[in-house]
Amino acid sequence: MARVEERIDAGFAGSTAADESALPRPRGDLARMPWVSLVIITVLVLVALMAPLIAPHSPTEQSLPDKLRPPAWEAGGSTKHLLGTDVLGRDVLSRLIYGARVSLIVAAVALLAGGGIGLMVGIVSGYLGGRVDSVLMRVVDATLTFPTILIALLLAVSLGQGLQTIAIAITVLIWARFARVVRGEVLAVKARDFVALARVHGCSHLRIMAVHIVPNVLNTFMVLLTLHIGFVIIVEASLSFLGAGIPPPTPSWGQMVADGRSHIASAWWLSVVPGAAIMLVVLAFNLFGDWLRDWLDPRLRQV
Amino acid sequence: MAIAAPVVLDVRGLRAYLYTRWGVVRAVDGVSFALREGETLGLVGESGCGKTMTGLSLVRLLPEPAGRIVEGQILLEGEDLVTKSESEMRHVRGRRVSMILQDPQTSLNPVFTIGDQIVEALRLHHADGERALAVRAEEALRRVKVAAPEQRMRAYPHQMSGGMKQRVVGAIAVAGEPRVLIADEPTTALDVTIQLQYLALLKELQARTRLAMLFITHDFGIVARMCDRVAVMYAGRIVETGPTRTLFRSPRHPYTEALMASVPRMEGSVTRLPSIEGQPPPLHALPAGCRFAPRCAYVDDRCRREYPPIMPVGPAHEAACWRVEPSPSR
Amino acid sequence: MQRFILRRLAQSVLLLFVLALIIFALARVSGNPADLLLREDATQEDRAHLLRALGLDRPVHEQLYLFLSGALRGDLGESIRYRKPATEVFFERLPNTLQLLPLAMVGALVVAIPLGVLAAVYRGTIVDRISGAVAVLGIATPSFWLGIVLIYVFSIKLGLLPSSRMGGPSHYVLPAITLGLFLVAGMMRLVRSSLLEVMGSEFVKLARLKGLSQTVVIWKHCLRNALIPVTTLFGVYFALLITGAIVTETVFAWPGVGRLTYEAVIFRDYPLLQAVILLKGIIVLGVNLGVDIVYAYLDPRVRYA
Amino acid sequence: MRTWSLLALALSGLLVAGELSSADAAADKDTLVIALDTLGAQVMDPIMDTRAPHAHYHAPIWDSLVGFDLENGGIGQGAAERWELASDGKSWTFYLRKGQRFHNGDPVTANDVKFSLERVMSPESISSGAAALRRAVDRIEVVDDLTVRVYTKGVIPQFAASLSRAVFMEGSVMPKKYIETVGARGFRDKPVGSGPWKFVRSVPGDRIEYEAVTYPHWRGTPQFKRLTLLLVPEQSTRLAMVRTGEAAIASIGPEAVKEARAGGMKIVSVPGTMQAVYQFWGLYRPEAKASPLNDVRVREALSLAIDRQQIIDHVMVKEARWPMPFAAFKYSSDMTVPRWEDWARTALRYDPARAKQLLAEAGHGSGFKMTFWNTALPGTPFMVPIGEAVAGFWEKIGVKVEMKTVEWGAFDPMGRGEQKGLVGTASMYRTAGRPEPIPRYATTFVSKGVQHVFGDPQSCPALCVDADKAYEAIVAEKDDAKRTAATNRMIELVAKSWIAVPIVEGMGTWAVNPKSVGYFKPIPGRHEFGDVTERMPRPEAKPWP
Repeated sequence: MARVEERIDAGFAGSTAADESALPRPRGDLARMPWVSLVIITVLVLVALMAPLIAPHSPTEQSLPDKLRPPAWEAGGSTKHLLGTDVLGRDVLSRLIYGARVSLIVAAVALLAGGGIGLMVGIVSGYLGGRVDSVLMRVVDATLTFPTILIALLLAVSLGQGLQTIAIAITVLIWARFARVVRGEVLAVKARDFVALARVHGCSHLRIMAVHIVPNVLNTFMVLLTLHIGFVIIVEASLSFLGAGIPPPTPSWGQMVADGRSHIASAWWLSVVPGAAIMLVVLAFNLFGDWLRDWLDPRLRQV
Repeated sequence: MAIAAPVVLDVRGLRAYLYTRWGVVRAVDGVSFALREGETLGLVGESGCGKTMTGLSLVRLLPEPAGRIVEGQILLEGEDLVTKSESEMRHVRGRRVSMILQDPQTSLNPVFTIGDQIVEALRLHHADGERALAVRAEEALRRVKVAAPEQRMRAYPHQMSGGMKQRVVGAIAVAGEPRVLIADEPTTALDVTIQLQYLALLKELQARTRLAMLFITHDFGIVARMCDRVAVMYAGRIVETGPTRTLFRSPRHPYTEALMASVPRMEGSVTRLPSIEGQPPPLHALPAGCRFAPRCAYVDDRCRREYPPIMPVGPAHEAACWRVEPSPSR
Repeated sequence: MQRFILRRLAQSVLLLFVLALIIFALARVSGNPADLLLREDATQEDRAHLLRALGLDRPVHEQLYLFLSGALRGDLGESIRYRKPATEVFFERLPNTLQLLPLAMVGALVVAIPLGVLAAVYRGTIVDRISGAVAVLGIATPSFWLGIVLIYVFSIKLGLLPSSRMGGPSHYVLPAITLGLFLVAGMMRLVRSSLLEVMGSEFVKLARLKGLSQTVVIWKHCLRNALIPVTTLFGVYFALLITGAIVTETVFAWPGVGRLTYEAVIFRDYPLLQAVILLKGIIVLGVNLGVDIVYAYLDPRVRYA
Repeated sequence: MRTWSLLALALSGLLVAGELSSADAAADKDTLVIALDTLGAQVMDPIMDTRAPHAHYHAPIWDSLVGFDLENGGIGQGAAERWELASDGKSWTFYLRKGQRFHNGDPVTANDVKFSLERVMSPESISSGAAALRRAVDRIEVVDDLTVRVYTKGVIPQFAASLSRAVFMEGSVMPKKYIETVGARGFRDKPVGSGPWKFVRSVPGDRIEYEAVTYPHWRGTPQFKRLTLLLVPEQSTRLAMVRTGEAAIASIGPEAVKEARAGGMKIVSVPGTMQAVYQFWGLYRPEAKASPLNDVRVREALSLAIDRQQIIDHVMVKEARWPMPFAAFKYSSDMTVPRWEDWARTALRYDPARAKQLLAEAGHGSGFKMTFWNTALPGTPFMVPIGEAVAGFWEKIGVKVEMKTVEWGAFDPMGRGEQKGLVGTASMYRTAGRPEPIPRYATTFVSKGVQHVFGDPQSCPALCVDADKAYEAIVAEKDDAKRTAATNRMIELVAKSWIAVPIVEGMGTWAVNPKSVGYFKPIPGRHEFGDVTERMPRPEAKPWP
């Protein structure tokens, strides 16, 4: 049954610990980096970092008279607001730029916290095995059965909505996914001889975990990080839809899409612009993650 | 061995390369040999010398999309397999050329019964009904000496021992009465006693169907018992071929010589077995000249510059080495 | 096989007990239902009366004891808002959700498997990249936004499909797509990776050696093996869908348990919230167990393990 | 491939099941379909639902003892034709209409009214007005079949009004004999009332279906054969249903008005359904002593800084009106409406210059920091954008606003007890559209009230004492003229304090498909249409202007 576990986790992370004789890689096409994804990701990070410099207006500056103005290229649009304005006359482009910062912060905090915990639990559980492993894995299963949105909702209503609440909620959910996949990897790495060799040389458990296990598990961890950035942004958007997202006045993509949903016909850009931004970013991170997984896939290292 | 038996498979200047991220792997770099009906040719060499790839090239099953046959001919009873289309090759595989793989554990589909997998092979060659095919399958199992074939038909691969599974694979391989059987180290995964039984079984199958067999192995004991003739491969090329007895007694190529020296002898005292220093060259970065040069005791600068063509050195005995004086070929 | 099922049941009971404690605490932390039921100008005395009527005036540990002892007897208390047994409210709505989930899953499979096979067979080429991108679209679009756009296009603009609510089969199309799409990426990736792994194994070579065509080898021999992990994922996806259903059921006014869970949170309806979480937990664990058994059926190696 | 056949089987089975489940009632012409954002607890029993705005699914089935003034909102004739206050002011006598019948044929008598009022006051009832009724009612006496007298504890001028759905829903008339025979559970499963619509069925979380009565009804004989209330939580979905004709009417917020008009739908706005206000909490407390908000000039400046017309035009898309004083509406009783309309025009004007000047006078010319809790009560989500606009205006005159947007369920408890988190802060709030303002003043300004923003019984500064005295003067006053003067005094007191300030008078907004239902007028102040459905004409009978 364990063998299947690995395959399921592989499904999530996609990194297969297949047997060695699998197909060698054709040269050329896959070696190419996913340039498109990389460009999108770097643009996103730059925009988020330099938000105050490049945003034409402050994200919360209202001017009610020119509310719901369409993007510049449409009739009635003005170059003052390239991507139009929202119900309170705030500049959509500026909110998008500042929203990038919010989304990245939430993703960074949640992934580092959640990922970090997951990594540690995964390594300890995978390496020690035995009762520790089964107890930890039962806790992981319990967390996985807990509904994502519900935990975030409950935390939002009890701790109060905000960046930190969403980050905590996502951390509570993500660590289980990381732990499970990392454990699978650790089991695979532990089976390799060099770990036994290290034990023979009298290395302490801690040293083995740090020196031998972690580097080998790191690439899967990296892949998981990229794949889950999309997950975080989508959870934030769904929470905003349910009214437990990041509260005004902080601009966030999820909230913009949620608020814009009742203007689909009359002011399409309110939800289409942030929606497209979310889609683009999630797509970029996922494709980058997929490429990273194939590139780091152990199978590909030897011919 | 009657020399007059017709050539079933004639491989001429076969080159099969693998295109990978680290450059072109010249797995099979100009291999030529002939295989006669009822004869067993041993293809011998260290692992990584390209012998498995040679076998796979014959049935056009090089790993996609990396592997490609770039040059040479594979004449099966006069027809060149290299130029055949995939659908044409489908009619060749199993009917005229078949193959037994190394690891029985993974050669059978774990989720289908043994019966299903044999019948599937038979259905391609006989237009009988299911009932008749099942009978044929049981007959095939009996022929490879599998006990109680009726129960075995319904069993799953993981319920059978390695030896039994390899017999089933054998049964499948000969189901279509092929003209050529390629056995890629079929017994390496088996323990010794089962090994001998399996080899005897192959011999018996060959005798009954007159099929030509290409036996790929690195085990000289098996070569001595099974093969009529031997071809020694090194770094993607055949360096020496000849009758088994001749090569064992008087190898002419330094590599074959070294290999023969490292085989433990029953008679005489055995001190330290001599081994060959160094490593075979990586197939994607092959040196110019003779590829064994770096490890050859008799190397001179000509060996390093120029690759020696294969030259006759005795009756049906050839070697590719500058040291070899040409002797009257047959 | 029996020992395996018993062990799993024991674990599940322990899991549910932990789940019950967590949700009991988390619900109370989120506030008090009385505050949502009282009018703005209700006095403290009104609040006390309401708390008494709802049985919330008892000390917490007593409430916990009542809840747990009740749960053992299958009585999960009465919903504060609906004023009837929480289990009754849940099972009234459950069929609506269960009618939608299989469609969403089958829909996701129908899209994910071909994409996965294409990506595996033409691995590394443009086809692999494109099918990856198409699959990822499922994750990349927030499901509520997708739902609303689908309604706008298919029912308002084109008038082909009803905009929402339950009804004839045409009512199932849009919700199933919205619910199922975000599964496609995970499924497709799993089909791709497990197919790649299977394609590398020896028996595939043997199948080709028999003279079978590439398609037969892929679709019969490989896919059968590759689908095993996908079925085991049904359990995980079933749990994902039940939570994902909250958003879809809200957009399509689908009176399912997803929507019920959201209401229970917003109205702090403790008994209903506790009942919904526990019953959903039982269903998810049950489905996981069922899937593992189906898995054993699919993979003979496991059946006789 | 066994797995495939299994999956295909499941798929086809479900589709067939789907087909049989429920006929698609939306398309036919004889059914009036209304899409709502909530069906409350969806329990067919007047004593079981607590939020007044959720009464729209009880209203069709049950009549209320006191009814509506259909033209300008407020109270009017109901199941009781008339009622009078005894000379000593301690009892009210209600005279029922003749010939009223319950849906199961039983006649409506005074015994039913006594039974109904007592049932509302029973411990089992959780309807939010029950507590007020328990405090007010001493005993109930059946005089004859059509007359019932209620003795109150002390003089309660608004007692009769509180039995009208214009105020709360505790006046529902329930069938005594029927409930006593089938019991509470039976009553909830097959409810019976005396209203113009009979109960058909209730699908939890989805819909409630009614059928028109076949005899003429004093509230109006329904033009449609069937009425269906649908629960559609997502506003854009409700909008879509009205555009495709699956629903005739859908409740929407102001932000969707532009969208609705773009889709060719008519907009019906119910005037005076609520008032969006902001108020300051616990300024009298020692912790808030140093806060600049303690200076009335600063508070007035904050009101002058808000451009209410822009909020009405842009945030509320013209679906709102200039507000009256706190909790006062055009249909309010016991106050001189014209006087306060003029006051509202001048005092609540937009005058940023004066605002800055007042701030300078108070020594806060360079601005100051304050916390502003932005929240929206159930049913009026547009309070949050209004709060954001108000914060925006305050920022423009130099006030640094730290805005905290909180979900209502988390905010409401903070306003009770010692209000720890709210002292010295401002927050959005709401007053519901009720004919009498005074009970709402009691909640917020009287020291014993729940919010007690002027002061609590332990520390009650001058303003708090004046407010308590003004309130006592109103409550015990039988004479209308004196009570009106006292009410004006109370309103002036609160208005001048600038502690609780109205922003805009909100309206209930509905999108209507002119091809599904004819022109109708809503009842001012009543957001829901529970008491309007019986007067909605067919589209061909009364086309929209």
